[in-house]
Amino acid sequence: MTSSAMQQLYQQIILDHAKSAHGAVAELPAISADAATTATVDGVRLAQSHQVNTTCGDEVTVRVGLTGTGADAQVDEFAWCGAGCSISMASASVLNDTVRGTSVAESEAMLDLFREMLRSRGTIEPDEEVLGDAAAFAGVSKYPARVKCAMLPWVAFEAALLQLR
Amino acid sequence: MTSSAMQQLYQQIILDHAKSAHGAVAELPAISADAATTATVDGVRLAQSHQVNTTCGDEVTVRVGLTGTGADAQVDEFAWCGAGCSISMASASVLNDTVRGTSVAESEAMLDLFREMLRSRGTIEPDEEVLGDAAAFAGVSKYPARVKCAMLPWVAFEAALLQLR
Amino acid sequence: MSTDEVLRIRNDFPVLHQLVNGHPLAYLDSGATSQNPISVMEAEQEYYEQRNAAVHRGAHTLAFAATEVFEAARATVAAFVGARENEIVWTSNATEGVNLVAYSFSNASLGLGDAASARFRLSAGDEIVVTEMEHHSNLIPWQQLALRTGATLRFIPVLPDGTLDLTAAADILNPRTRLLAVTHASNVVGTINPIDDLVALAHAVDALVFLDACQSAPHLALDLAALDVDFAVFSGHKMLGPTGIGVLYGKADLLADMPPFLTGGSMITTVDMEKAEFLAPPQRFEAGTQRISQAIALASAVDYLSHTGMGRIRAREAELGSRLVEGVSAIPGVRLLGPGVGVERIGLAAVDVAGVHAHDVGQFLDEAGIAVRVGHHCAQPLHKKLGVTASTRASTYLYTTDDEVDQFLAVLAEVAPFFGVAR
Amino acid sequence: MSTDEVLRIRNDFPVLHQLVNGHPLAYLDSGATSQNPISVMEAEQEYYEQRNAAVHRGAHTLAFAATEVFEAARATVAAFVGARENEIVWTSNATEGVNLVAYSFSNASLGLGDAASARFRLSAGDEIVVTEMEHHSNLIPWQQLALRTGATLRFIPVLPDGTLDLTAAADILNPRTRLLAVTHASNVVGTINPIDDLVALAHAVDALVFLDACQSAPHLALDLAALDVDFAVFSGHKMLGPTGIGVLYGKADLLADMPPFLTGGSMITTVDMEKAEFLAPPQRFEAGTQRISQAIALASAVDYLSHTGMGRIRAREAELGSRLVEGVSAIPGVRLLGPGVGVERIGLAAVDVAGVHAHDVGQFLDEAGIAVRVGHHCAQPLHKKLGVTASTRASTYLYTTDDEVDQFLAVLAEVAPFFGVAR
Ligand SMILES: Cc1ncc(COP(=O)(O)O)c(C=O)c1O
Ligand SMILES: Cc1ncc(COP(=O)(O)O)c(C=O)c1O
Repeated sequence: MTSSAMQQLYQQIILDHAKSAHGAVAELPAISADAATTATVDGVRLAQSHQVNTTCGDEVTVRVGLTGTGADAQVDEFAWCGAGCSISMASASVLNDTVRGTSVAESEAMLDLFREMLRSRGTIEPDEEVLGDAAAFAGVSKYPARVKCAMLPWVAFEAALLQLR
Repeated sequence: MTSSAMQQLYQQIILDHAKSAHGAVAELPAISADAATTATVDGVRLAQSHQVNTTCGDEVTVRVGLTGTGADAQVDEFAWCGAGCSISMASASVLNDTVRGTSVAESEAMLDLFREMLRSRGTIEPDEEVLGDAAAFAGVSKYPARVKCAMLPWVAFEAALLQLR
Repeated sequence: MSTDEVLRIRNDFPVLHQLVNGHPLAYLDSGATSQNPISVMEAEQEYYEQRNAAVHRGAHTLAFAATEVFEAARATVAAFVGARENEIVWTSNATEGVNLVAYSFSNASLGLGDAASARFRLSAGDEIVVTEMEHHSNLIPWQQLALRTGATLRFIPVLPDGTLDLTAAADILNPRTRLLAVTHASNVVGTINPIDDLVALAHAVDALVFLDACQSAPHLALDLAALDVDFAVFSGHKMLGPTGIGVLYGKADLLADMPPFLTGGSMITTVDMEKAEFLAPPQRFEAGTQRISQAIALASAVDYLSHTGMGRIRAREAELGSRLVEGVSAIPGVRLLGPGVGVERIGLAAVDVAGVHAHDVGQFLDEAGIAVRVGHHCAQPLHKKLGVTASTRASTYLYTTDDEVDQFLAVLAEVAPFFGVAR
Repeated sequence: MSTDEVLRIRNDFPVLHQLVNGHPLAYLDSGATSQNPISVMEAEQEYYEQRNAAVHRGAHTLAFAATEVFEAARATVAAFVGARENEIVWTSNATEGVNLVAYSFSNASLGLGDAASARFRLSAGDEIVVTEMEHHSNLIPWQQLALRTGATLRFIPVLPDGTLDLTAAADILNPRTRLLAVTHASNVVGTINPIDDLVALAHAVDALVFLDACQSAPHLALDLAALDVDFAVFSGHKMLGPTGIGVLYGKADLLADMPPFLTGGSMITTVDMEKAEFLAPPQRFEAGTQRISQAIALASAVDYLSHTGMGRIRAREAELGSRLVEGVSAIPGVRLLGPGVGVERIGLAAVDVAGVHAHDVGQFLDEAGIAVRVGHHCAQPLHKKLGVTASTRASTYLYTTDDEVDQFLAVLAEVAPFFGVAR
């Protein structure tokens, strides 16, 4: 019964990330009292975004801190908290590993690649060199209903970045 | 095209009554200011009922005045006003001719006969001796959608009587 | 559209091929409700036979398939009326769409919703403007909204010829006006209102425009973005779709700021015992299990219409409308309600036969297999204004033949003689 | 019900006979939405092929025929739940029925309606009582009503075993209580609440009782008059009917005194520009063109259920419910939400697989062709109370086989090992 399809979807890397969840914190309180979602602390520009998958109620909050400006800006801080399925939690963990310390330009490029792969309905063979652990989500693209799960933290990351434009 | 079915439904008697409309008045103002629908004037107990056919908007208001009480009570006054199709108007006119001056018991018996005929879907052959002009509505019973039209004034009459019980 | 094409179209509508009182049915009541082509029924059946499941909340294969077709239906309908997907809210019928906006505004007026909802607050001194031509469904909800909030209801009069008094409109719309509710095409007099002019007048005083598109969406190429109305409603059953489905269109930025109307399952993000937070539109306005198969069937109806071509349907119905109007105008003792020959109209005409009640006219026509609507057509104020309490209305659609219109005219001409009405 | 009979019943449901991910579909999500038998689809199609027309306002042959079947449908559904015809109001779904009553009460609170409507006025000091077990649809509309009127919302707690705390209920219901809203059967824990007791408590303090019958009307013989509840709602799509149709039941004398909710066409007697007068129930609450074919299809579904026998369906589902509960209770690491073996329930069980998110459980089951619902099932507060955010729910109906339940149990047992969760 544990079909190979299931093993393809839930690759060991995904299950491992889901369990260890790099960068996850228990709670990320709002950045400010007045519901603003950006702030600058010690020269680091912070932004935060909360995303919910309305199908299943999964939630992820991502906080990013940038130093520098424009495309050269660096992702200096990254933290997330959330509750959800193994795919969304693993994806957040991989996101953490992928974007921490990269430039905004690099992380956005990665985001595009990841999204493209997920939307491909299994037609794009991921480049593991470039995507790293994120390549393990290639199997998800054959499950359109789960693409949202994998994208959830990335969408939160994207939304947070957008606020710092 | 003026099929015999139409002639059966719209018997000449009906068309004539619709045109002359015995007992019709232009207006029947409410019996009292406070929306009460009964009153006693000069020993005559008055009641009034307004009925609307919601399918087509036809309206009939019937006012009756009784002298005496119980089954012996006499329909001493009768007036109606209304706007509607020839069937409902003719029916009100016939009702006027039928119940004016009869006892409540007689008029209720007539009402039952009339209703029974109309609901028979063409199966009851009316007794013209008893029903008089009301027998002309036998054809209506084959048009269930029009039974409401023919019944409208009679229902108003019934409702008015009920208030004087 | 050629006669052959109309006959081909008719083959798709099984209900049209029946005898009524021994005569072939001439269905001239599409203004009340239209008929469904086989493809629409099949779309619905296919849904139930292959993928029926709860949408948006199921994670299994069927649920996902159902969600996909349901949302594809929204995209189809959005494209059909020049809207974006998140501007299309499913309702049961047009009437519910009017109520949705009216209740959302009263909720805002009671302080519900977030800070952005304040723009929809109404109170004494504010004015809501409707026209004397409106269907009850685009009138009573606004009367009730006025009652609930203390706002004043005002109305643009109808001229004796059955058109809107635009001069009066320019006076009536003023900076206190918050909303103008107006029908695109009249379901009684058949004319198309000058929406561009009315939108210009309303927007000049910062009033929102609510369009009743019930009689236009089925009959002409509707582009809501181009019309620049703020809200619009229409019903599936009048455009070859099933009953039980309607559409509310709202500009995205307006819907985003409006408090919810119906609340319950599937329109929330988080709920605790004391309070709930709501999803973005359109889900915010779609509480509980939706009309899934009906939305899918409506999309199929829209496909049928698009495939036939709304421009061609419009042209064909203009022909039928002229035929009707010219025909009835030639019958002695028959009065056409509203503008006569030569005025642009949808395929619809309402008449008064002097001395014969509309119900009797309808009965006489029905006996000949001709189905028309009699009564006030849910527009009592307009009938009153035109000096009648009821009328007889023939209305057409893409499956209507010239012959049917001619039959109607022929039998209509016999009405007055039969009822012994002197001419 | 014998295995043979269940298999015969399944033949009436085309959707059940398909492969999902290479496995025969095991549809265990009837608690979310049920499937339609062929006869229901045919009833709807027959309507569109033979007599589709606007009801209650047409005077032609088709319109009359449509009105007859539409009202016959009301009579069928009324008889099915022990109600009178004028106590049955059509809605789009159960959710809309809850909102109808909540909005009618707020309209009364704003002074709308006639003198008799005053009995429904709510204001600060009045209390509305719900339970922690409610579906969002029987919770949020009451939250919103409280917000609109200033009334206080209170709630009967759920005990750790997933049943209602009746001792607390007796305290909470007090002379300030105006309404108690409670579900008949829970869509999460599957138990049937002691409605008799709750009605007695509520009526003793003159509070009205609003019953959510969504999970009972499809699964047991419902007699609303005998239960003596004041209002009830249920949805067609959960009882073999189509989407887009629901039912509100209200005691005749209550409906008669309530102000309208949705307003528009077909629910009025007379209308002028300033005001409207409204028809008696049920028409007063049915604005605009109704869900005609859906009502007819629901009546057909009810005929199917009645023909099978609600008592027998109830007994069969009790068997399936026990099989589920016994089965899941035997799987290590799987926790059943709510009362366990031996407690009367409908054919439904929600579980939490320790260490595996419900969405992953659902995916794993779906891969094996087993369709279940995962998430909070529109009951976030109850899940929170039971200490989980989501669960996996299997729910049955008359077409469910023992084999399907067994398959579910077998695959469920493999979940924890697959996800590498230590036991
Ligand atoms: C107990 C209960 N109440 C209410 C509802 C809401 O029903 P609907 O979505 O059909 O309005 C449901 C189903 O989702 C339910 O299970
Ligand atoms: C102009 C107009 N507006 C509103 C409506 C109401 O539509 P529905 O009854 O489908 O809500 C109709 C049709 O009855 C109509 O013709």
